[in-house]
Amino acid sequence: MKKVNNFTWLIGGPQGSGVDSSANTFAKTCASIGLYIFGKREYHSNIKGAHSYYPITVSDKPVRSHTDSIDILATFEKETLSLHKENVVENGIIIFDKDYNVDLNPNKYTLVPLPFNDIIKEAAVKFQREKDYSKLQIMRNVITVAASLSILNLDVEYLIKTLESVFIGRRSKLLEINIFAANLTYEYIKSNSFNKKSIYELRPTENNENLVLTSGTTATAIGKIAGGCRFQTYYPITPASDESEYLEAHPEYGVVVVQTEDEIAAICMAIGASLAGVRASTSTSGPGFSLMAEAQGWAGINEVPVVIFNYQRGGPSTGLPTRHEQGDLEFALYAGHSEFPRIVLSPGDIEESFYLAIESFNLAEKYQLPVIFLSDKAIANSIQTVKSFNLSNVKIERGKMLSDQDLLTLLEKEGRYKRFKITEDGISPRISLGQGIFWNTGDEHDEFGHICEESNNRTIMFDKRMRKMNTIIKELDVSLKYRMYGPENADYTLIGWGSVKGPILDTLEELNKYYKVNFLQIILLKPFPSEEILSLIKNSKMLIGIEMNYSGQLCNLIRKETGIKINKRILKWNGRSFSREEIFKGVIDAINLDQEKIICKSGI
Amino acid sequence: MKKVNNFTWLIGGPQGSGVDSSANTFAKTCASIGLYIFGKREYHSNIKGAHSYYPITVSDKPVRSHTDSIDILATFEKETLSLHKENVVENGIIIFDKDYNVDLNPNKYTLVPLPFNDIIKEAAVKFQREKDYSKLQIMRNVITVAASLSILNLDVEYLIKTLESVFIGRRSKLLEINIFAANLTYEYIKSNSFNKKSIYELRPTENNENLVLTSGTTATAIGKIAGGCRFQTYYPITPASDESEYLEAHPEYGVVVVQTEDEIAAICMAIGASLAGVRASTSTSGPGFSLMAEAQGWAGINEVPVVIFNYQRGGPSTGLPTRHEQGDLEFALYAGHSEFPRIVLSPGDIEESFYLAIESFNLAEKYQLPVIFLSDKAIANSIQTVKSFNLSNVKIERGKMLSDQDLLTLLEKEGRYKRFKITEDGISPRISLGQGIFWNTGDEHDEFGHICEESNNRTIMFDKRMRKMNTIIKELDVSLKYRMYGPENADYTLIGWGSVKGPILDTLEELNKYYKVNFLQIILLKPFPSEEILSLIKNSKMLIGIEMNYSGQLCNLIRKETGIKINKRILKWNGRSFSREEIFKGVIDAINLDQEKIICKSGI
Amino acid sequence: MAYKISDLKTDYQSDWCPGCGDFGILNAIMSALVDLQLDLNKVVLVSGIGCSGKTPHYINTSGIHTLHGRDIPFASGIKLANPELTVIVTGGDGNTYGIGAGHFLNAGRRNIDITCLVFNNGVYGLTKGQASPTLKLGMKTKSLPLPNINEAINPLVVAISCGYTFVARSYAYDVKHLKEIIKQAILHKGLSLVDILQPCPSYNDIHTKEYFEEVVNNSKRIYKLEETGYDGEVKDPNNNEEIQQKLLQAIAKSQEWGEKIPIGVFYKINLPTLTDRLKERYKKDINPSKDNIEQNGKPTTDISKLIEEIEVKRYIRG
Amino acid sequence: MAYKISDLKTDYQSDWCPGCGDFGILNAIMSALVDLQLDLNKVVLVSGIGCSGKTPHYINTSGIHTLHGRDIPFASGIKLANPELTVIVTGGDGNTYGIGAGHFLNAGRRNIDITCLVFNNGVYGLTKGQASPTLKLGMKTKSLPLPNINEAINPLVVAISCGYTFVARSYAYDVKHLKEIIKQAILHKGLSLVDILQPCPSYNDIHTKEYFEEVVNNSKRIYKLEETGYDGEVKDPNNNEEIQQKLLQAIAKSQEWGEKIPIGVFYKINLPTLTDRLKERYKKDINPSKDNIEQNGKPTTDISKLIEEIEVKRYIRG
Ligand SMILES: Cc1ncc(C[n+]2csc(CCOP(=O)(O)OP(=O)(O)O)c2C)c(N)n1
Ligand SMILES: Cc1ncc(C[n+]2csc(CCOP(=O)(O)OP(=O)(O)O)c2C)c(N)n1
Ligand code: SF4
Ligand code: SF4
Ligand SMILES: [Mg+2]
Ligand SMILES: [Mg+2]
Repeated sequence: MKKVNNFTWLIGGPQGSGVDSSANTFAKTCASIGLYIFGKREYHSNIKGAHSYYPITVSDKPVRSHTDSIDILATFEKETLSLHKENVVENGIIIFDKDYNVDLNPNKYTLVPLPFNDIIKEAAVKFQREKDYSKLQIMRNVITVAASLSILNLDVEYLIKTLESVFIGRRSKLLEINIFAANLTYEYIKSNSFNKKSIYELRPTENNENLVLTSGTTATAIGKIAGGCRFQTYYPITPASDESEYLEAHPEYGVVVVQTEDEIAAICMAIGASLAGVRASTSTSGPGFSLMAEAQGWAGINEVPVVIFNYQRGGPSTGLPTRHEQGDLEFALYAGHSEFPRIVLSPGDIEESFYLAIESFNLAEKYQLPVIFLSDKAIANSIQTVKSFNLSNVKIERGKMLSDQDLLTLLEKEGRYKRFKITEDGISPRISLGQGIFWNTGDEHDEFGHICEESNNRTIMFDKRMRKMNTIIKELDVSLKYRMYGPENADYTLIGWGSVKGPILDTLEELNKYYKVNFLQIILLKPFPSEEILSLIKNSKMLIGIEMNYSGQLCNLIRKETGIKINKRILKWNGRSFSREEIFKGVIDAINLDQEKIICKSGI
Repeated sequence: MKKVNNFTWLIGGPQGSGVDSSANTFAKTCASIGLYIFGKREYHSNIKGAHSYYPITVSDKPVRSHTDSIDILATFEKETLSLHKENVVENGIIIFDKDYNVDLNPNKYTLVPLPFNDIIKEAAVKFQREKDYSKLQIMRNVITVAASLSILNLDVEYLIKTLESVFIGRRSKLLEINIFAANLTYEYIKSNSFNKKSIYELRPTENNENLVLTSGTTATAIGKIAGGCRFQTYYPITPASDESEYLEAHPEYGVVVVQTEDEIAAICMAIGASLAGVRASTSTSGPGFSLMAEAQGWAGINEVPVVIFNYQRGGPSTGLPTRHEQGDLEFALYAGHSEFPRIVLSPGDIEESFYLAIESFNLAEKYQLPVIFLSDKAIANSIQTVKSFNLSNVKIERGKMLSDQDLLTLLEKEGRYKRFKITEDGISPRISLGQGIFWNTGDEHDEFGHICEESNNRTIMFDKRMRKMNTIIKELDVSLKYRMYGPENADYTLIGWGSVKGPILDTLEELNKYYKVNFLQIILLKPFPSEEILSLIKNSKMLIGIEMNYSGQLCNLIRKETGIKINKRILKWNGRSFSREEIFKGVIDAINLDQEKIICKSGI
Repeated sequence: MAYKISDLKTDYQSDWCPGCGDFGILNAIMSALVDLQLDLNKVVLVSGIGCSGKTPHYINTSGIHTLHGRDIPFASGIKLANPELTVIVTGGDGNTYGIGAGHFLNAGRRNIDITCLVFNNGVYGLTKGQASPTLKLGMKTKSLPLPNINEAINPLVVAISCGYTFVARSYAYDVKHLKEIIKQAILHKGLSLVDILQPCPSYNDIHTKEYFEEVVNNSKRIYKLEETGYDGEVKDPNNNEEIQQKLLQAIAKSQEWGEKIPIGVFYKINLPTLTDRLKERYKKDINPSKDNIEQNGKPTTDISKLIEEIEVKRYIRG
Repeated sequence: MAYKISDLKTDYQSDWCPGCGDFGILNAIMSALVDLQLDLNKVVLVSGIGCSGKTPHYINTSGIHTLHGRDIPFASGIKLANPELTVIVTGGDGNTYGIGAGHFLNAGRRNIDITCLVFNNGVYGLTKGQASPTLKLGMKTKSLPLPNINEAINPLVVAISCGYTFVARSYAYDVKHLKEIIKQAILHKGLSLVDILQPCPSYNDIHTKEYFEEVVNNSKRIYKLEETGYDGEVKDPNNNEEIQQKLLQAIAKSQEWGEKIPIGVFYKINLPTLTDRLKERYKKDINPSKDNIEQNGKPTTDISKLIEEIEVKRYIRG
């Protein structure tokens, strides 16, 4: 019996050789027949030559994570073959260059040697581009994809449709030759009956759900545009800059994007723009975020709404610039000397990135403070089919921002405008530069915003600011604090944040065949919803923290906030996100082994 | 009956008018008769004109803190009088300018109106400096001090000795006229019998303990010199720069002091110097420390010994630049993205600053990591009589630093030098630039220090580094972790860190008249000695956290590390350090009131 | 009704030292505003940290007292977000040429229409007189324990070579001259630097009023470029030869320091500002602060085109 | 025995793109070292972050690959701590003139004896080709979605005006010229800048090998100053007039960019380094790394004089 519409396909190759676009082509084609996709980009901090790879998991049900095991390994060069073949399942398919002398067990795998050079040559001749032969080697990509789809028995028309949507603009002149090569490949596969040998198959479905196929940075960028962000600063850094470049490439939405000289300028400019009444943000990763510590304090003491998007990557320092980690939580909670109000929140996946991006600006403006949006590389660089974004339930809330009319009324009543008026909820009416006169200073200040060192003012003004943290906990909707998945009264509760959500959700059903397990995803990390979390976890038989960092930072935070020690931790810090298998085995081990830490290590 | 040798004297005046030197003169004179001194400098972020004041507490027993109540208020201008008179005790002495029209109750206070102008005029005439009359107004200081000492019945010779030690160098030409003014003042006081009315008196004692009278920045600077620090960088900032300027002014010790263009350069240069084998440090306060977050991670991943002295002051942002706070603890624990090994420790007073400064370099080199020395404004700017510094028990330990001979032996044995050799304790043999060849990189690296993205290397190398944290907890002497004062099995345990030590110790005896109270001072804040602290506090009837910050950061840390929630907190964040009275009342209230937070607010 | 200097004063008490040059600068700024009669709601003073950084608190327009060295980035964000505002930066020499040097230099590349006034007193005033980047090697002010061990930089040359389109120097105690220069700088469309020689009587006993105003060879040490026929303005910004000539002339002139010290406009050129360039890129006027992003709490931005780009399209087998 | 280029290669695999100008620079550095035969234990390469930042890993001397933009401060600390070391910095143009601009500028004030090689490719290479501070306004490299919206800065002028005592430009593919310039820069006692025109075939399709080597008006666009009789060296560092003349000449020359692009030494002067100045201040040679701070674990520094200064003296009533 064939396995239909459920498998993991992986392509690899040197950076810059077209691996990403192959993966996208494959993913798009599978999506176009109604399937769900999750793809994970894995690459070096290098421009050309180092090994990169891209597994695409395909399913007829929603899918949110990658698998370690590979059903179809599609390679066109040796390194990928040698690095990844160990992960191919029994009876899995391996596509490789027939000119390579490989030592693969034909009883274990379905081997598909491909005549890459012949196909490219034939295409070159046909299109009279023999002299471009070495340039045309890039077609190894399309050939690999075509071979895969052909083996999977999907009609070539689907691939051609995708190619038509991909080879546009200045690349459109390459469409014909690619289609030609794809057809040749299809013929080769069919004529050698490789499709018959395959235990996997793709079959168009009836599924007509309204989906988008996108990455975390793109989803976040679109969320920003929808949410009214009109000023974005950045300094180039992986993996954050993709988001800014997306905004830059869409000037028609009027977002002013400034590439600054460093991240300090980036956050300071964004704060400046916010003072002028504009929703403003900056996007960065660890090293840049570290440079923003001082200015966060300034925004805090001056109660300026600004959203900082930190796409976590492997640290510390330059670390693993293109790899994944959730290592910045503790730092984000306390970045900058002394104390000031701020919000730290984290989306669990690409879809949440869109909505939480919008919500972040609402929170920043309502509570007049910096909001730190902690995304990560696994969200940023993965692609996924998610429900199309829908604004019908989205609100834009600007909080106590005064209109010119409001300001007039206030001035009539109170005489002078006080930017830092002491209020019960800690939030003062806010105006923008250009509307009226006010002062800001990084020094402690009086209600007008003038420097004030007087000791009582200090006690009161500090408390006024910090009071906002209680207001937030009181007012915020629970859906912005945490989400619970799985059975309500489970024996085992998994706890995580950020991108661990995907592999956990993809394992939960299977786990529940053995144990009663649910999953608590924390979204709001500061102010921490301590009481709510405490009441959710205090009766659990076992709590299992799952985090992509060395020490289990969320677990530590939970202990600080609730007193509860999470004694089981599934941790990973090798730069590669959790696979579904790791979560499954990790949870089973956590439940059964007398071991505090389960350390996961999969990934190349 | 006279109160002998125990009182608080306070002088105040506009910044730049000589308040600090008056206070020093008074303190030095009292110390010279065998008494103990604690003086607290309180001033605005301003160069000239704003109100500053300086209480000196004098005692025949060691004294480590200031009092809110003032026994002798010595003023020469109106602002000080009006601001501070409320704090003068009954029967206290108030010295003021007789030309001011003041409304003071002569039944409550001993009033001493002084003819400042007459005395200055007489001196001007005598020294033929009538034209300098306005310049000579600076002598109001010496007159105030002289009046105070005279009222206290101390022979003028002691004052003259002090003046002789103070008016040296380019100021020596002012000695004569100051002595003259002092004598005139003495005569005036005696002839009006003010000394008879005073209930306070100074009497020379037999005490001959070997003491120094010094400030926190000076003690730290001398510690650095003794500890072998030979490279110091800084960017001007209050209150840290005093320490660097002390080093700069003593070139004979060969410490290269570099004033950099910013704090980022400061820490990077210090790290560079350390790589060349030199004990190196940088000193700063909150805003500068915030800018150092990124480079701390670099030092962490490259295992470079470097000591960062952070003199905490009022934050966030520019905050209260010249005022006190212990607000940077949580930030210091996690500064910089992701995780890396580091030590955070905090001295409790001026004396500990000296010894811990030395020890910090030992720890940095033994464990090859950044050490954060968290001092604060109250330590930096206070003066105190402390036991003279003694190096007989001081060791210099450079850890696994290889001599040229060691290196040769190693190379013979192992072929190549591996800077990041994997070892059991996490610490690798270390050489300096110039000794042999090695590499460093902020990227994850292999044992040689070359960039390495390989996933297993990552798991192992990260763990190797972090392992040092366990090694530290295992190896460190308990005296570097915490200190316990007071009865062993107390019902009530006060917990604090940094400069709260002084006022707590000064109150402990009195408190123990009512309750069985002891005090746990935490010195090592990271890695946290969790088990030891847990066993010390778990049986206490009540734990009372005392901190100079808004939320009780150490209390939160203790909960994170031990699970124990400290339900009583005495907190203060108005920029002025705890007084002895506040601690006393705070503890009594904490014990008796049903109130989680006791918020203190004293100080002008 | 026109406003007067007295209308511009706040009730926040000044705490500069007696005799500080900052008072002259404060006066000149207020006088310039009075002359220009700009809408005070639309004027923003942005400062760094230092004695100089306190300036905005003394003037009755909005004042953003930022971080040490970061005033220019804050100001840039403000101006880009609302180009209708007049944005004036008041920074110290340590602030702008020391810790802020990276921003100072790179701001030139953008030519945003803001005016940077740098209070150049040769010292870090508010931290008690350490040497600033404009104090020359070997100088020992009264605040230094030993002579300055670092060379000075020349901020005018840096500004000219990094794209500032208006580069001038003035002097704190010549309020009239300074006022006129500030007015020109504000009216100039583009990034202006006015380096202001500012005596700090508390710490710098070298660059004093007496020093700057000393008569050397029959005339004051400080002299005005405009009185010597010097013309720093590029008349035709498309004429590369003229640009080169004026640029080199300005650099040569700004090397002059010693017996004579020139003040005035060293260099001026009209070039598109970043806002102009954005307008070209976006094909419309750009004022983000005027964008209506919501109506009755609903987002007004139509993102359907963006969604379409990533939408999964289904193909029926044909 | 003399070492050869092959001895200088590490087994760390290079991962620059094929045809990258960085290979030429790497060769030139190694050739310069071979020519100079410096003790390899005493040579330290310090780099920032970027493609350029990887250089030290390929050379068999100590290599400190630091943070983005911070290579100059690290290098300064190393050299001050041990003046016997030869310290060479390899930074990118984004690294040094962008995020590192504040250090780049202020380093001039110290004139520490280090050599800064800047790999100037007009782009942020390792982050995929965004415009760097040396890319001119309106240029659209293949990596940019829209033309560059910022002006470029001129790093040579900045260096000259901020105190660099050796300022040169060279070209990555002219390994021989570059090697000679690097040798001169290393041998120069003081702070040197060598701005290296470095084609980045992956992202910058404007400043290519073809562009730089194109024949314009019968000769290559790139030409050598030394072949035109240009002499940038100040012969008498006490002659202020000569300094001014050479300085302005250098600035004028460094403005030349377009049909012709000069390479070579623009400016050179011998002035005391910071280590020299420290020697004067401390009245002895300063090499902190040679200080013996302990003997058998006991501190060797005698602090009794410092303690005496703060000691409480008791006076017996006389
Ligand atoms: C990041 C940071 N570092 C240091 C300081 C301390 N600081 C306050 S004012 C000042 C110097 C100001 O000098 P300058 O910019 O020349 O201004 P001036 O006081 O001379 O007007 C410094 C270094 C700070 N506020 N922030
Ligand atoms: C603080 C910080 N911000 C951003 C980055 C990301 N980053 C890595 S390389 C690079 C650009 C390098 O450009 P350049 O200095 O010109 O060197 P090149 O790659 O062109 O040689 C950037 C911005 C970083 N590592 N650190
Ligand atoms: S320290 Fe100098 S600059 Fe600051 S206020 Fe006083 S005189 Fe002015
Ligand atoms: S991106 Fe450019 S600079 Fe970087 S290695 Fe490739 S060609 Fe060289
Ligand atoms: Mg200054
Ligand atoms: Mg570059």
